[in-house]
Amino acid sequence: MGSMIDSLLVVVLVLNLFALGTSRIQSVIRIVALQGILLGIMPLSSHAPIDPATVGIAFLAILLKGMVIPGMLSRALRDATIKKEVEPLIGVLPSMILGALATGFAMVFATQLPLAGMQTAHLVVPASLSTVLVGFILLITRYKAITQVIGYLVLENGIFIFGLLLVESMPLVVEMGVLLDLFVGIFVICIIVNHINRAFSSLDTRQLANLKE
Amino acid sequence: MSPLKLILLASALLGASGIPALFGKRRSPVGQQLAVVLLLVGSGMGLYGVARALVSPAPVTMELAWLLPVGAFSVAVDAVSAIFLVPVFVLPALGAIYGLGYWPQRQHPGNGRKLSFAYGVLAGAMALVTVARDGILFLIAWEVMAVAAFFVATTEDREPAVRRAGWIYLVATHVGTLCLIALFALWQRTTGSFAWSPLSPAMAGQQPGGVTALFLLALVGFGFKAGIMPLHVWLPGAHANAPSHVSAVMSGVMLKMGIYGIVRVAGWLPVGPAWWGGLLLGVGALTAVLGILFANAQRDIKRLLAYSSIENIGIMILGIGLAVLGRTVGRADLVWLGLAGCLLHVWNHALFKGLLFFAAGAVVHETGTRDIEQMGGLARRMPRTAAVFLLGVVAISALPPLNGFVSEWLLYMGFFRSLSPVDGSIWHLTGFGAVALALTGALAAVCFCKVHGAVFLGAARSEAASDGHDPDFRLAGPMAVLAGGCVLVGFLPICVMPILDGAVQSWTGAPVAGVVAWREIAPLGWIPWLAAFLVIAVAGIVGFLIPAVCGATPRRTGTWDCGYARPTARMQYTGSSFGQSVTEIFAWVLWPRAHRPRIQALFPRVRGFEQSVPDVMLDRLATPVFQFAERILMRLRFLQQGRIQVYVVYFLAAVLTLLLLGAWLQS
Amino acid sequence: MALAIILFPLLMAIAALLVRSNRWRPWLLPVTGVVHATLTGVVLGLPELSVSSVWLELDPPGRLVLAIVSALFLLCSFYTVGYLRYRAERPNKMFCACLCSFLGVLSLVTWAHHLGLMWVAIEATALATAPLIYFNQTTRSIEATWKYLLIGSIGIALALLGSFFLAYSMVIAGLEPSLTFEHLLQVAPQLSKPWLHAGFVLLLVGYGTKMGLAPMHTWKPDAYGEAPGVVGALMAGGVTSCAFLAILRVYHICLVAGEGAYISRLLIFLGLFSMVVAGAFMVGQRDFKRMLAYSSVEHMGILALGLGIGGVAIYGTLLHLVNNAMAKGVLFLSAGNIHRAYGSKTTEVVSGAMRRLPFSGALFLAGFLAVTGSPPFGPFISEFSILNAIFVTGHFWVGALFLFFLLVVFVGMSVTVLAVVQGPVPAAARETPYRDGWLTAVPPLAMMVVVLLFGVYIPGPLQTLLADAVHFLEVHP
Amino acid sequence: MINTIIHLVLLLTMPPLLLGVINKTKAFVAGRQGPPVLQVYFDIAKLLRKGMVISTTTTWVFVAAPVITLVTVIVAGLLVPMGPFHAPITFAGDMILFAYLLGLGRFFTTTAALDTGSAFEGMGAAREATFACLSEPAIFFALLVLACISRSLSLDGMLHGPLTAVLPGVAAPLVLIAIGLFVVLLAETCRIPVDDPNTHLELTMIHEVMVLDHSGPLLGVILYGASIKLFVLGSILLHVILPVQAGQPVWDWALFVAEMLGLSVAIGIVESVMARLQMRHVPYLLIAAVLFCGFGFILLATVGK
Repeated sequence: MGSMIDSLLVVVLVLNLFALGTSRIQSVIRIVALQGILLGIMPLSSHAPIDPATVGIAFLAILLKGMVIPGMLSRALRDATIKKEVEPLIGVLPSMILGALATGFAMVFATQLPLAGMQTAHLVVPASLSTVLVGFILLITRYKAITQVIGYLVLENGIFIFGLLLVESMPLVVEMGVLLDLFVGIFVICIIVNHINRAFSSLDTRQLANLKE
Repeated sequence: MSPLKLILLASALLGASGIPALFGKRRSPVGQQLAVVLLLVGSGMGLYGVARALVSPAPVTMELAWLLPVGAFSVAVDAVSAIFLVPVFVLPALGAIYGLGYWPQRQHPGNGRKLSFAYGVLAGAMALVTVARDGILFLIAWEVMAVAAFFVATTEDREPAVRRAGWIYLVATHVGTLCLIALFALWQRTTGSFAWSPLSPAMAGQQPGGVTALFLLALVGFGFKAGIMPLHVWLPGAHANAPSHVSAVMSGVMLKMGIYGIVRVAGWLPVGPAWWGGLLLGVGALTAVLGILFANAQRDIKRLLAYSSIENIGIMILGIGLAVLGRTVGRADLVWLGLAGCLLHVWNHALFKGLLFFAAGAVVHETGTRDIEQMGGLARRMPRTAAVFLLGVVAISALPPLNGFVSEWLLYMGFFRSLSPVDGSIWHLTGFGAVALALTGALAAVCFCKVHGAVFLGAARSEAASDGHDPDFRLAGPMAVLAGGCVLVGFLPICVMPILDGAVQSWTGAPVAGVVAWREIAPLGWIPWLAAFLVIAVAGIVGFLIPAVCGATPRRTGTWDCGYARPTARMQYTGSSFGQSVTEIFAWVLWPRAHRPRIQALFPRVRGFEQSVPDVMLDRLATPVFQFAERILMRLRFLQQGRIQVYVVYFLAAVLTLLLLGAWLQS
Repeated sequence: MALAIILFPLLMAIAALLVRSNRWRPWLLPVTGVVHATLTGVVLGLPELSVSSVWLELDPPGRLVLAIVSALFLLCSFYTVGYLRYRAERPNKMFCACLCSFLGVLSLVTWAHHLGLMWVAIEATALATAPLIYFNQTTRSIEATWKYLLIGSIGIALALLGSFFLAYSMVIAGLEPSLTFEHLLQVAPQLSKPWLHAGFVLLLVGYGTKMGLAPMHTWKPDAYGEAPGVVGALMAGGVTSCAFLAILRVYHICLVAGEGAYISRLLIFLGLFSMVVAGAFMVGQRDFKRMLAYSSVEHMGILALGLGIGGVAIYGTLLHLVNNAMAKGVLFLSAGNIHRAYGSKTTEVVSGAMRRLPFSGALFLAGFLAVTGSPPFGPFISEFSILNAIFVTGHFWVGALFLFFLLVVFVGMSVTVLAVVQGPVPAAARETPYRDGWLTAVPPLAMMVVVLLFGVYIPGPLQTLLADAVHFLEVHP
Repeated sequence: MINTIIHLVLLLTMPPLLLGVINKTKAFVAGRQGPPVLQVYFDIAKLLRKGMVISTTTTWVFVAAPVITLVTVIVAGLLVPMGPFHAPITFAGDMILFAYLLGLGRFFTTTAALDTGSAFEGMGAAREATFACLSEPAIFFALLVLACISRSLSLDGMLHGPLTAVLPGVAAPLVLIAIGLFVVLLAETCRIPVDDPNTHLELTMIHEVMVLDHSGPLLGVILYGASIKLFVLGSILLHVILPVQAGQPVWDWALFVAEMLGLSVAIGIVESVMARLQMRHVPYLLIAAVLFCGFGFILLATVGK
C-alpha cells in the first residue's frame, strides 16, 4: 500500500507548490482544503486492518482540515473588506522556487535519518518536512493575517503527515495533535482575525508592527 | 558575654538603629535622637567587645546554628578584625551626633528618616563584614553595606547630579561585587568549602594558577570599594554629593573595608611570587600620587577631600605591598613595618579625614557652597573650626608631630630597611616606594595648604562667606573628639604599637618567619619628647620671647599690597591659582580642560578664563566607552522590529543553528 | 486528588462566567487560590496521594512547579481583586474565567506524565492566556495577542513535531510504543540517536518559545508590556516555569539516553545567547514593563545555562526557578501599581515613584536588586551556586561570560529602575486616583519577604522538595 | 659632650655669617666693597628691637609661623652631624624626621603668606610649595643612595657613609647626588639661579615676597631661620662632596668651619656668575636635580648589587 501513500504525497507536494504559486487568497484556501482531504484519506490507505481509531483520525482530519477551517477562512475573507490578492513579500515565482528548494533540502535531510524497517512508504518523511518548510515560507513571505493562518495550516499538515508514521503505534497522540489544530485554528481565525479586522479595518499585518524597540 | 557576642549584638543594634525613625512623624526629631542613642549604646558595647577581644590571647570564633542556604553563619574576631572594627564603632556614632545638627529631621522631613535608617544599616553591615568568616555571609554583609551606602549617598535624589553620582557608584560597586562573587566561587573550588579563612598551601598547591586568579580578583573586587586608582571612578562624585557626615563615614570607614579585604586575602593566600608585592607597590604609588594630584586640582572642597582619600588608600596599599613583598622574601621586619604602617594609617585616616569632612560640612553648612573660591577669611568668624581644620590638614599632610607622620614614618622605615638586601632583587623596587611617598607628602602639603588658606585665611571672597559662626556642640563635639584622637596618636604612638603588633602576628594565621620585636625596628620613644619640645618652644617664643623683646604692642593695619592703594578681596590669590603651578607641571597626567579666550582688538570685551580638571578615568575613559557601547547596542534594536514575519525567520534560524551546532559538536 | 486540583479551577472558571456582578466576580479568584493552595499543600504533605493514573502523576519536579504555581496564583489572586477595582469600567468576566482556567491548565502541566498530554496542557495555556493579554482591548494589545498566539502556536507545532520524532525514535527501535515518562526513561538508552537529537532540538525550540528563550522570545516584550501587571507576573512566574518543566523532562530523557553532552552544549549555548540578547535590549530601555520582559528572558537563559551545566548546578537551577517566579512577581505587581499611578510605563513620564508610592516604589527597587542577583536575596544564592558549579566543572569561559552578561543586565536595568524610583514626582502623577492599598501592596510585599527569606534561609519543606527533585533527576541506570 | 656644645654654638651663631660671606663674595666679584661680613647680625639685632605692624586680615597663624619655622630648622640642625663628629640627636629613621621638619616649617611659612590675603604673597607661597614638591624626591633619592652606601638608618650614619664607604663603585652615584643636592640647596634657600634674595620686583620673588608683611622681630626670626636652613643643608652637602677628616678633633672643627665658609664663597660665586632663571624654567632645573639623584640611586642599585 506504500505506493498508494507515496502517490498521494506527491500530489500533496504539488499542492504545496500551487499554494505558493497562487495569487488569489480564495484559491489558496481551496488548495489547502484539498490538501486536508487528501491527508484525511491517507491513514485509511496506510495499512490493511481498519480500526476505529484510524477511522476517527481520518474523519476528524477530513472534517477539520478539509471543511471547517477552510470554510471559516472563507467566511473571514468575506467579512473582511480587503483586496482578495495575496500581496506576497516576495513575488510568486521566487516563492515557488524557494518551495522547490525547500523540498529538495527536505529530501536530502530525510536521507540522513534512519527509517523503521517495516516502513513501506518512503516519501513520508521528506514530504512532511518539505510541507512544514513550505508552511514556514508562507508564514514568512505573506502579509495578510489570513494568509499567515493558511501558512500555519500547511505547517500543521506537514506535521500531520509525519503523524502517519505513528498512526499504527500511537493513534491517540495523532488525534490530540489534530484536536489541538481545531482549537488554535478556530481561536486564531474567528476571534483574533475579526478583532484585527475591526480594530484596523484591514488584515494587513504591516499595520501590526507598532510594538517594537 | 563573649566579646564576639558583644560585637554581634552591637552590629545588630547599629543596623536596627534607624528602624524606629521610619515610623516617626515627618517632622518629629524623636526618631533621629533615638537612632543616635542606639548607635551610641551599640558602639560603646562594640568597643568594649573589641577591647576584650584584643586582650584575649586566642582569636575568638563562633558558629551559629542557623545555616545559610549555602555556607554557614560563622564569625570570628582576631586582632586584624579588631583594628578595622574600631573605626566602625567610632566614626558612625560621632557622625550620628553630628547629623543631629547637620541634617535634623525637622529641616529634612522628606529624606531624614530614609537617611537615618540606611545610615544605621550601613554601620551594622560594616561591623558584620569585618567579623564574617564565611564566604556567603561575607558577601551578604558586603552587599548590604554597599547598597545602604548607595541610599545614604543619594539622600538628595532630587538633584540630577546626586542621581548620576549614585548610579555611577551603584554600577562600580556591583562590578566589584561580581568580582568578589567570582572570588568566593573560586575560593570554594580551591578549598572545598566556603570558610573564609587561611588557605593552606597544600590546598592551594593543586592549582597555582587558581591562587593567582584569587589574588587578582580580590585586588580588583576590593579595589573598587577602596578606590584604588583606575577603579576609583565612583568615589569623588559619591563623596561630594552625600551629606557631610555620610561622606565622613564612607571615606573614613567604608573605603577601609576594601583595604580590609585586600589585607585578608594577602594574608590568607599562601606566599605568592614577588610580582604580587611589586604590583601592589606600583598600584599604591600610582594611586597615592595621582590621587593627591587630582585633589590639588579641585575647587569643590568635598571632591578635594574625596580625592585625598584616594591618596591615603594608595599609601595603605603601599604598606600592604611592602608586607606582601616581605613575606615573599621572608623578611619579618618588612612585613611588620608595612602592615603596621598600613593598619595604623587606617586609623589615622579615619581620624583626620573624619575631622576634615566634619569641619568642611560645618563650613558648607554656614556658607551654603562647596566651592572654595567662594569662601575665605572664615578663620575669624569660625575660629574653633579653623583651628581643628588646621590640625587636620597638618595631620593629613603627615607632618610631625601629629598622627599622620607616625604611620608614614613606619612605611618609610620599611622602605629604607628593605635597602639592606638579603635578596638583592627587591631593593631598588622598594626604594621608589619611599620616593613616591615623599612626593605624595609634598603634594599633600601643597594641596592642604591651599584648601586651608583659601577657605579660612585671607578675606571673604563672596557674600556667602562674609558671615557665619562656629557650630554648636552637636557639630563641634565630634570634631573635638577626632582632633583629640589625632593628637593622642601623634604624641603617644607607643600606646597603639602593641595592638598593631598583635594584628601583624595574627595576619597570616600562622606567625611570619622570624618574629621581630617592634621596639627594635620601629623605635618611637623619641616622638613624645620631640612633640613636647616643638609645642613648648613655639608657645614659649610666641608667648613670651617676642613680647619681651619688642615692647610696643603691634600696630594693626591693612595688608601691604606693594603700594596699591585699595586692595579688594577679589585680588587675593585664589586656591585654584595656588594649585595651578603644580597642575601645570603635571598637566600631562591631569589633562586639564581649559577655555582660553583669545584677546584681540584694541579694547577687548571682558573675557573669562576657565579651567577644570575632569576625572581622567571617568570623564575621558569610562563615560565614552559606555556611550559607545550604548550606541552599538542601539544599532541592534532593529532585530526586534515588530514584523512577525521576521520573527518566524528566527525560528527557522534557531532550528537550523541548533541542528548544525549539535552535529558539529558531535563530530 | 489530581482531578480535584485540576478540575476545581476549571469549575470556578465556569462559575465566573455565570456570576453576574462585575464587582463581586473577582472574589472568586482568591477563593480558587486558597482552595487550590490548600489542596496543593495536602498533596505535597501526603506524596502517596500524588500517584493517580498512568497519565497523571506528580513526580518531584512537578511537585516543585505545582507549589510555585499555586503560591504565585494565591498571592496574585488577591492583587487582582484590588487591581480590578481600579478597572471597574471594564467587564472582567472573561478575565476572571481565563485566570481560573489558566490555573487549571498549569496544574495539568505539572501533573501530566505523558509527553502528549503535557503538550496538550501547554498548548492550552496559550489559549487561556491570550484573552488575559487582550484585556485592555487596545490596538496595541490586539497586536500583542496576535503575535503571542501565532508565535506561540508555531512553537507548539514544532514541539508536536519534536514529540513525534521522539515517538518515532521508539518505533524505529522497535519498542513498545508508549509516551509516558517512566516508560521513556526506561527505554531511553535504546532510542535511535538521530531522531532523538532532532526531536530534542525541536522540543527545545518549541517549549523554549513558551519559556521565552532567545531568539524565540520575540513575543515576550509585547505580551508582557501590554498585558496587565498581574498577568505578566503569572506568565513570567507560572507559564515559564511550566515550559521549563517540559524542557526539564525532555532533558531528563536525553540524560538517561546517554546524550547529556549533546544537549548540555545546546542548552549552554541557548542560555548564554538569551542572556546576551536580553542584556543588549535592556540597555537604554525606557519602557519598564518591556524591560521586565527582557529580564525574564535573561533569567530563562540562566535556567537553561544551569540545566546545561547539570550535575551540581541542578540544585541551583531549581532554586532559581522558585526565586525567579517570586522576584518577577514582585517586579510585575509593583510595576503594575506604578503604571496605574502614573498612567504611563516609560521613564519619560515616570519618575520619583519612591515618593509617589513609597511601598510600590521601594518594592520595585528591592525587586530590581533581588532579580539582578544581589545578596542577600534569593536569586543571589541560586545564581551563585550555579556559578560555583560552572567553576567546579571547569567551564571558566562560560563563567566569565555569565558574570559579564549579569553586569550588562545590571547596568541596563539600573538606569531604568533608578529613573523610575528616584527624582521628583511630575505634577500630573499626583492627581491620579491610584493609592497603594492592602490588596495591591501586600501581595508583592509578601513575595518580597519570601525572596529575602530564601536568600538567608531555606525552609525545610522547600529543601526537601528541591532535594527530591535533584535526586529524581540524577541519572539512574 | 664638648662636641655637642660646639655643635650647638656653631648651629646657633654661625649661620648669619654665611650670608655675610656670600654677600661679600658677590660684592668682591662685582668690584664693590659691599656690606661688612657681620651685617646680617646687625640686621637681626635691629629687627628684634623694632615694633611690629600686623595686617588686620591675619590670624594667630601669621605670628606663629616664623617661630615654628625657626624651631623646626633648629631641631633639624640637631639631627645633622658636622664634619666627622656625631649629631647631638640621632636614632634610626631620623632622616625622615629631618625632611618632614623642614616640610612643617615650609607649610607654616606658606600658610602665613596666605594668611595676609595678598596676591603677591599667595604667588610666592605657591611657588615655594611647588618647588618643594620637586626637591623632596631629589632629597629622598639622595637619602636612599646614602642609606645604601652606609647601610645605616640614621642621618648621622648615612652622612658618615661616604667617609667609610663599604660598597664598591660608589663614586659616580655620590657625584650625581652631590650635584642634585647642590641644586636643591640653592632652591631651598632661595638663591640664584632659582630666586634672587635681593631683587626688588615682587612679581619675581619667591621667598622674599612671602614675608612681605612680616616686620620687626618676626622678620628677624625669619631671616635667622633662613640662614640656619642654609647652614644645615650646607653641612649635609659638605658630607657628600668633601668626605674628609683631619683626625684631630680641633682640626676637624676648623676644617668644618673652613669648608662651610668655602661653600658660601662658592654659592656667592655662582650667584655672581649666573643670572636667575625664568620662573617657568625653574621646575626644569629641579626636575634635572631629581633625575641626577634618581640616576645615582639606580646606578647604585644595579651596579652595587
